[in-house]
Amino acid sequence: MDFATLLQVLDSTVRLATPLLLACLAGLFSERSGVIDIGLEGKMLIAAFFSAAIAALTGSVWLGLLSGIVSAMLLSGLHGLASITFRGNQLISGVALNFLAAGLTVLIAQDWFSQGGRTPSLLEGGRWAALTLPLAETLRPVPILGPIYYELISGHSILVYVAFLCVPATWWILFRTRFGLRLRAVGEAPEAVDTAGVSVVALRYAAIAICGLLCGLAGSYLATGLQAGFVKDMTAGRGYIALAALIFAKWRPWYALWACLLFGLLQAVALRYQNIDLGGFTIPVQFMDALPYILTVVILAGFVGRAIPPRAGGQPYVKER
Amino acid sequence: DPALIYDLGGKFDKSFNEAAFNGAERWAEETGGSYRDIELQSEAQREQALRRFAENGFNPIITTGFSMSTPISNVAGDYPDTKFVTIDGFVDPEEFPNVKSILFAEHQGSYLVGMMAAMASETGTVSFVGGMDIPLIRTFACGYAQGAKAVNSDIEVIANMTGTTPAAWNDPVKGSELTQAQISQGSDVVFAAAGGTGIGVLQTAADEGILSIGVDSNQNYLHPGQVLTSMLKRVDVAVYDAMTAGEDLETGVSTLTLEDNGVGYALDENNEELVSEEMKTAVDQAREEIIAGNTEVHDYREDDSCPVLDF
Amino acid sequence: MTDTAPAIELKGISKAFGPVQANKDISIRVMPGTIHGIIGENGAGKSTLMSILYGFYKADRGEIYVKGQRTEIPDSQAAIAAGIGMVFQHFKLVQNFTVLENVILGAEDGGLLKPSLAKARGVLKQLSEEYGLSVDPDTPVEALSVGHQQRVEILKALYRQADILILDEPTGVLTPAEADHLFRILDNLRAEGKTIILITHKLREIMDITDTVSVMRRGEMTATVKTAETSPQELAELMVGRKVLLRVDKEPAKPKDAVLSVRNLRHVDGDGVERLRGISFDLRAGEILGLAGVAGNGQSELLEVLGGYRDGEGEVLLNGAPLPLSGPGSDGQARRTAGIGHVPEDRQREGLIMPYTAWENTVFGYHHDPAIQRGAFMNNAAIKTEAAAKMERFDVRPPDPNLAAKNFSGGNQQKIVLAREIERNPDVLLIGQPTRGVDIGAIEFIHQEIVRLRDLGKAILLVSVELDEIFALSDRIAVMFDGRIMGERDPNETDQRELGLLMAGVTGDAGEDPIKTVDQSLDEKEHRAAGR
Amino acid sequence: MDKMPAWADAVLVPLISLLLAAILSALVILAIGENPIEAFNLMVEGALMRSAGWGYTLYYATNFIFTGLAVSVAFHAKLFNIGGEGQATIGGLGVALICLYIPWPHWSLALIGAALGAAAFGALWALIPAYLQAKRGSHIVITTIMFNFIAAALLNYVLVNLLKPAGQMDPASPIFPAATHLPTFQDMFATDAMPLFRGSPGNVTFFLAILACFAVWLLIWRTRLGYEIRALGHSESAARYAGISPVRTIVIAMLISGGLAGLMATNTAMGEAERLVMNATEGAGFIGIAVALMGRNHPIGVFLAAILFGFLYQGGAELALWTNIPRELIVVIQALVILFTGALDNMVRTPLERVFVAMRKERA
Ligand SMILES: Nc1ncnc2c1ncn2[C@@H]1O[C@H](COP(=O)(O)OP(=O)(O)OP(=O)(O)O)[C@@H](O)[C@H]1O
Ligand SMILES: Nc1ncnc2c1ncn2[C@@H]1O[C@H](COP(=O)(O)OP(=O)(O)OP(=O)(O)O)[C@@H](O)[C@H]1O
Ligand SMILES: [Mg+2]
Ligand SMILES: [Mg+2]
Repeated sequence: MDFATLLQVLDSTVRLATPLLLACLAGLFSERSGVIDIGLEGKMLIAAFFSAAIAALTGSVWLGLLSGIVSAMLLSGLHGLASITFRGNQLISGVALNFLAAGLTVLIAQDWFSQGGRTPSLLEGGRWAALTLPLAETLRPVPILGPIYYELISGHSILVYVAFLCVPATWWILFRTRFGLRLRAVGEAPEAVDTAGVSVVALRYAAIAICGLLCGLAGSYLATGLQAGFVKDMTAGRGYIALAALIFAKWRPWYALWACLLFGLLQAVALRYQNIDLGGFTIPVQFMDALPYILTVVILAGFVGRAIPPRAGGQPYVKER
Repeated sequence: DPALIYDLGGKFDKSFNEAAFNGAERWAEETGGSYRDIELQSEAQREQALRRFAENGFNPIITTGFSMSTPISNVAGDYPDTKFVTIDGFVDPEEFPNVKSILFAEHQGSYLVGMMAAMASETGTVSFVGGMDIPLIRTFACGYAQGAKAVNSDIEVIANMTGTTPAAWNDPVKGSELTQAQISQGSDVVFAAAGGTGIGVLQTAADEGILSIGVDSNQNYLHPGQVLTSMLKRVDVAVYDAMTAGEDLETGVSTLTLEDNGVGYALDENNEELVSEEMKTAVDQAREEIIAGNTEVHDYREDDSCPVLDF
Repeated sequence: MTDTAPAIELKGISKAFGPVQANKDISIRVMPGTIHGIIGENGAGKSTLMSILYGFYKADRGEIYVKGQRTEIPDSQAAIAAGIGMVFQHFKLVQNFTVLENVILGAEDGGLLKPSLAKARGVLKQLSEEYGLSVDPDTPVEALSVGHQQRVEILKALYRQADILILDEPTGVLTPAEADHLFRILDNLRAEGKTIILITHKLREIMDITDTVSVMRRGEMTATVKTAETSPQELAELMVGRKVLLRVDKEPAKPKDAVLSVRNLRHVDGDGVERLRGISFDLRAGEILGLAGVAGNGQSELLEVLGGYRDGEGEVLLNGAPLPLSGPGSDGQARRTAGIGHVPEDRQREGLIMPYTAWENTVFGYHHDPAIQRGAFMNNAAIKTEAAAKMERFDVRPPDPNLAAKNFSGGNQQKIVLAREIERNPDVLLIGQPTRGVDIGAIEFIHQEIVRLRDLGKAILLVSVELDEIFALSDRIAVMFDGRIMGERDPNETDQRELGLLMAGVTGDAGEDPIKTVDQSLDEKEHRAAGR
Repeated sequence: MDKMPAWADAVLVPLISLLLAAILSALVILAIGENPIEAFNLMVEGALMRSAGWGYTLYYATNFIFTGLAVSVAFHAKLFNIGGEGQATIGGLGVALICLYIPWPHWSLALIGAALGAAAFGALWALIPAYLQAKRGSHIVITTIMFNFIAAALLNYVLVNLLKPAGQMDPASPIFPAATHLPTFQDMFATDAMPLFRGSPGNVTFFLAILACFAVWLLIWRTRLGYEIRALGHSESAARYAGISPVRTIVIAMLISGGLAGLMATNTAMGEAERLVMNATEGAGFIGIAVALMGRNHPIGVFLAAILFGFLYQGGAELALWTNIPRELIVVIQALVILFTGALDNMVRTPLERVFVAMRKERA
């Protein structure tokens, strides 16, 4: 593989890792607070739809983003209602929300646009434009570093940079602020938080709201950054891969970055090469497709370092039986 | 009344199914007739839709996509008075006399756009993004490569397929990534024969400033001035003709070729700047040659191989 | 001083959990600068009442006055603001947080952690000097011993400047020496003018340290008296509602050969901590061997290894034949087949399947018995008939085999477990906490059944946190500390004091200061725990 | 005392939840500008008023019975198996191999063979998640989700590279030999005078599903294994105390669960398509969750809930055929049913419990 190709693959890794990263951090906030979220997929999907739909109707990608975020946060709220307020099963709620998003997006898309469950293709203004970072052109001729800066680092849409900035931000919030301390505590021992005079419910709703926000960004990036419009089921399992990355990352922000980049790379490679020939032995593309899932199972099995989830994860906080 | 069943890609795929829809609309407009249509969403629905339409007296029942041929052969015997049409599919006419199979000479049309691609290319590399990896799509790719090589025997033709399952018809993200990869390999004209996936291909080509070639429908309007042309597959004509013939539709197998304008390339105000006189002359001449039988375009399906391209 | 307002006054507090009335119209006053004791049987509603005061639960009815002011306490925040701190029976700590993080949680000053942590570090240092509450602020809580975890809880309350401190059964998990240390701290706090409410089951503690004491029974407050004006006997009577006689009539044991021989038994738990460190003893037919010890020193694990609940290493012979201690044939069913019955310590978590009916529970663990099968299926009709008979004999009320186990009261649940295990006539019966949370009447019955089984020539190994019970039933007493048997005593030739020292890991060498030794051995224990 | 009588728990709560889901669905239909009552009539008309409609309804129901039972058997052991989808996918592979490579003399024998193959393959696919859960505590929800994706990739590979006949376009196995084709309801019940179930895919596996219901009932409430599975589900600590090996029981329960999910493939691959196609499961594994939740994990409940969902599916297909309501409406309804009967259960239950406690207090 020559340098240019390598750059191309890495470039596409960055693009493909971005929605994963946003969703993964979304899951991180939620699960760190003790609310398991297998509904990342659904939230991304609904955000993708609304950001594309509103962007198509108004021509403004920013309005699209806003409505994507709002819609994802609404789904988050529903998840909160089920799993925090009514102390239902968080897994079941997540499954239900994924279906809800899968159905509603097509239903509404069909009702609004009659294009078989997709939105019209977005034009300029309805999509995130690529940003050219300062000096990109100037530095381009510099050997090695120039192309890296020009091809790999510059030239993405703003959400990509936002996503990557979210990593240190998440770390800082989690480990350097009061909110972070409480958030981590509520996912480990909600009764300790409660008896310390802090509302478990409010904390968890806050976490879930952040989760919705980040899923909104992820969805918006999918439909209006990576693509130019919404198509049915366009998240295509990314929510689950994000979940897998979260486990891979042991619920930590920096690890999440590496996990998402790894899974992004796997996707980039699988996209680019149908079957990979390793001299006499061919890796079928289906194997590459399945690799993130296989890796997750291996991690879960504890063969590569054990992932210990937040202790109170998945359990509703019940004081009175 | 006639009925129309779209394949999983959906009515508005801007390509194959949409061409069928356009044909039906034209028929409805011109004759004032009405028809019923449905977009399939699941495998089990295929037979069900055929049966329900047949039971309710719709005739003929027109279907798009090769996946419908198996269900049609399951159903056709039960409704001998109903005529079924499978576009892109093949059902044995001996066994089921009430079925019409419509096929296209995709290799011929692809040959023409391949020539145009080679003439438009400045880098000497052109590329192809296919949908699902099936012989039909390989036929497109092979025709395209033959056309390109006919213009410039040194030209590099890159061909990639999106996937091996029907999901490959609807994966614009992957289409876009494949296009990026091809651009990095030097391609400056990309031909997408990939259904909904092609939207992503054309989009990326436009974003990255290279030329693209649409498929099935006229897709020139999607990115005016950036789509070199579209390889037309006149599904709309097939549907229009079938609807017009109505219950008297002649069954059997027919293949639509360059000769009967079943395939071709699109020229309109959106790409007139891009298609030079010289290009047009060359392509039209090649068309005549093919029709006349002087130029032989190899059909991949004949022997599952392509003389100028490895898959 | 009589005109000062009470630090705490509760008026007419009621609280129901679904159908269970945990508190009924309770009123209580606690004067500032005093230690007020609350006693009552299990389930009497003590914890519930205090949790209401701390805003953890919301009362259905009733009013709370703090320092004379009517105060609404809808949540713990309000309680903290009113100067109330609480150390719960089950600690409320974040296990993987450091001591410091646990202390500031909820009491941070401002959005960023750094200043809070720095400030807390200083305050903790000062508090530990003032009250002798030393803990390393940077150790994760999960690496601390129970005693030290409790200190963290107290520090949490003091850090929030609580002047009213509630402690719910603080000594249940402590050795006598640790308890003494705690009481010295409480004394100090009282001297500072703080008000303390102390929940305990131990009459001795009440008599030793409190100024006033309230007694609860079945959700009601039955009396509040000055400690100086009452006696343990009177309190016990108030607690259970009738005269108490904790004496079991039994013949001296006539032990025969050893049925169960345990040699050098070891057990390492899931966290890698060695819970049993070489246990050896013989259990003879026709005797009751009582195992005393502070909770957490390996008694439970010993029962569970013998009962097949956990794996172990070492040698165990049943009637001369070795028992597998891990791998196939070492589970609870194999033990039962071999003739070892097991009444677990926690009937609700282990002994019973709560949603199962009583009849289903009467074969639990014996459900592979060929006698209750009909072909490939279980012979439910036969099991039901049999269950009804067992329930009759053990006076389970109501005697309805179709009722789910969760719908029986604690005492009756225990009878179902005992009926199941005793009626099988095992050679060896392992019994953990036979009367925990069981009323006096049932206790007598259960004790008689245990003795009757002994007199039938069965071997019985008894674990109980109630020293009184150990004394009343055992023919021999072994004391466990930190996974070892510290010594064995004849109940007629020892007393609670001596056992208490053994339980603290002190073998009784005259020269040593018992308390220091305890602290040392605890530190050692902690280091091991922290090192894993 | 229980807070609520058993009948209320088993019937009243799911019924109210269902009602809420129905009301919300009606609102959704209104919102997209269609008439919910007409839509409902159309669904009933298409799914229940014609024998062919029933043929479809029962065909779908057969799938859902299998997956519903699969989910509920796992639920009894407190395992949340959302891998029904993958297990059914791999079950299909079992069916295909057995039908294609063994020369069966008669469909009945083929059905037995294929059912065994489907169950074995499905069980095998559940084995790894089960083992990892039991031995290493890997969360079974996550592992089964992952295995759904892995199954899809595996089937994709097998169909495209190994099973697909040369020259065939769609990724599907060859048609199974005629001797393995199962009798449909039409074959069984239609006469010349009464052409019942014409063309509908309902087939003899429906009776296999009923048999499975009965077998699961026997298993759960009449056998030692069922006793142990339920005990483990209620309390792992108690189960271990009683010498019930959690590892063994988890693995067996999941094997049974996976086997039941796998059995679904006899219906789709053998009964309907008569070949193995990609994505034949079409989400039935997930619908099993809704079915099990609604059916309160009891085979009778599962059976009834499966029929309900079969009706929804067939009715939804009819809607898509004759109106502009996309079939995704069914996905929305399904989501609402899962949401209300599963996640928002307490929203319905808690007020009801209060009513019952209050009523009891009054009587006392
Ligand atoms: N969270 C809860 N939900 C339902 N019932 C509860 C809850 N907490 C306590 N109860 C019930 O309320 C009653 C009183 O319990 P409480 O814990 O107050 O007793 P206690 O006096 O502290 O007992 P112990 O000495 O065992 O600690 C018991 O019957 C108990 O089962
Ligand atoms: N968690 C619970 N769930 C449902 N019902 C309960 C629960 N706890 C207690 N009950 C009901 O409350 C009644 C009283 O229970 P409790 O355990 O307080 O009895 P008790 O009076 O202490 O009797 P005992 O002395 O036998 O323990 C029981 O009959 C039981 O039906
Ligand atoms: Mg208590
Ligand atoms: Mg009790």
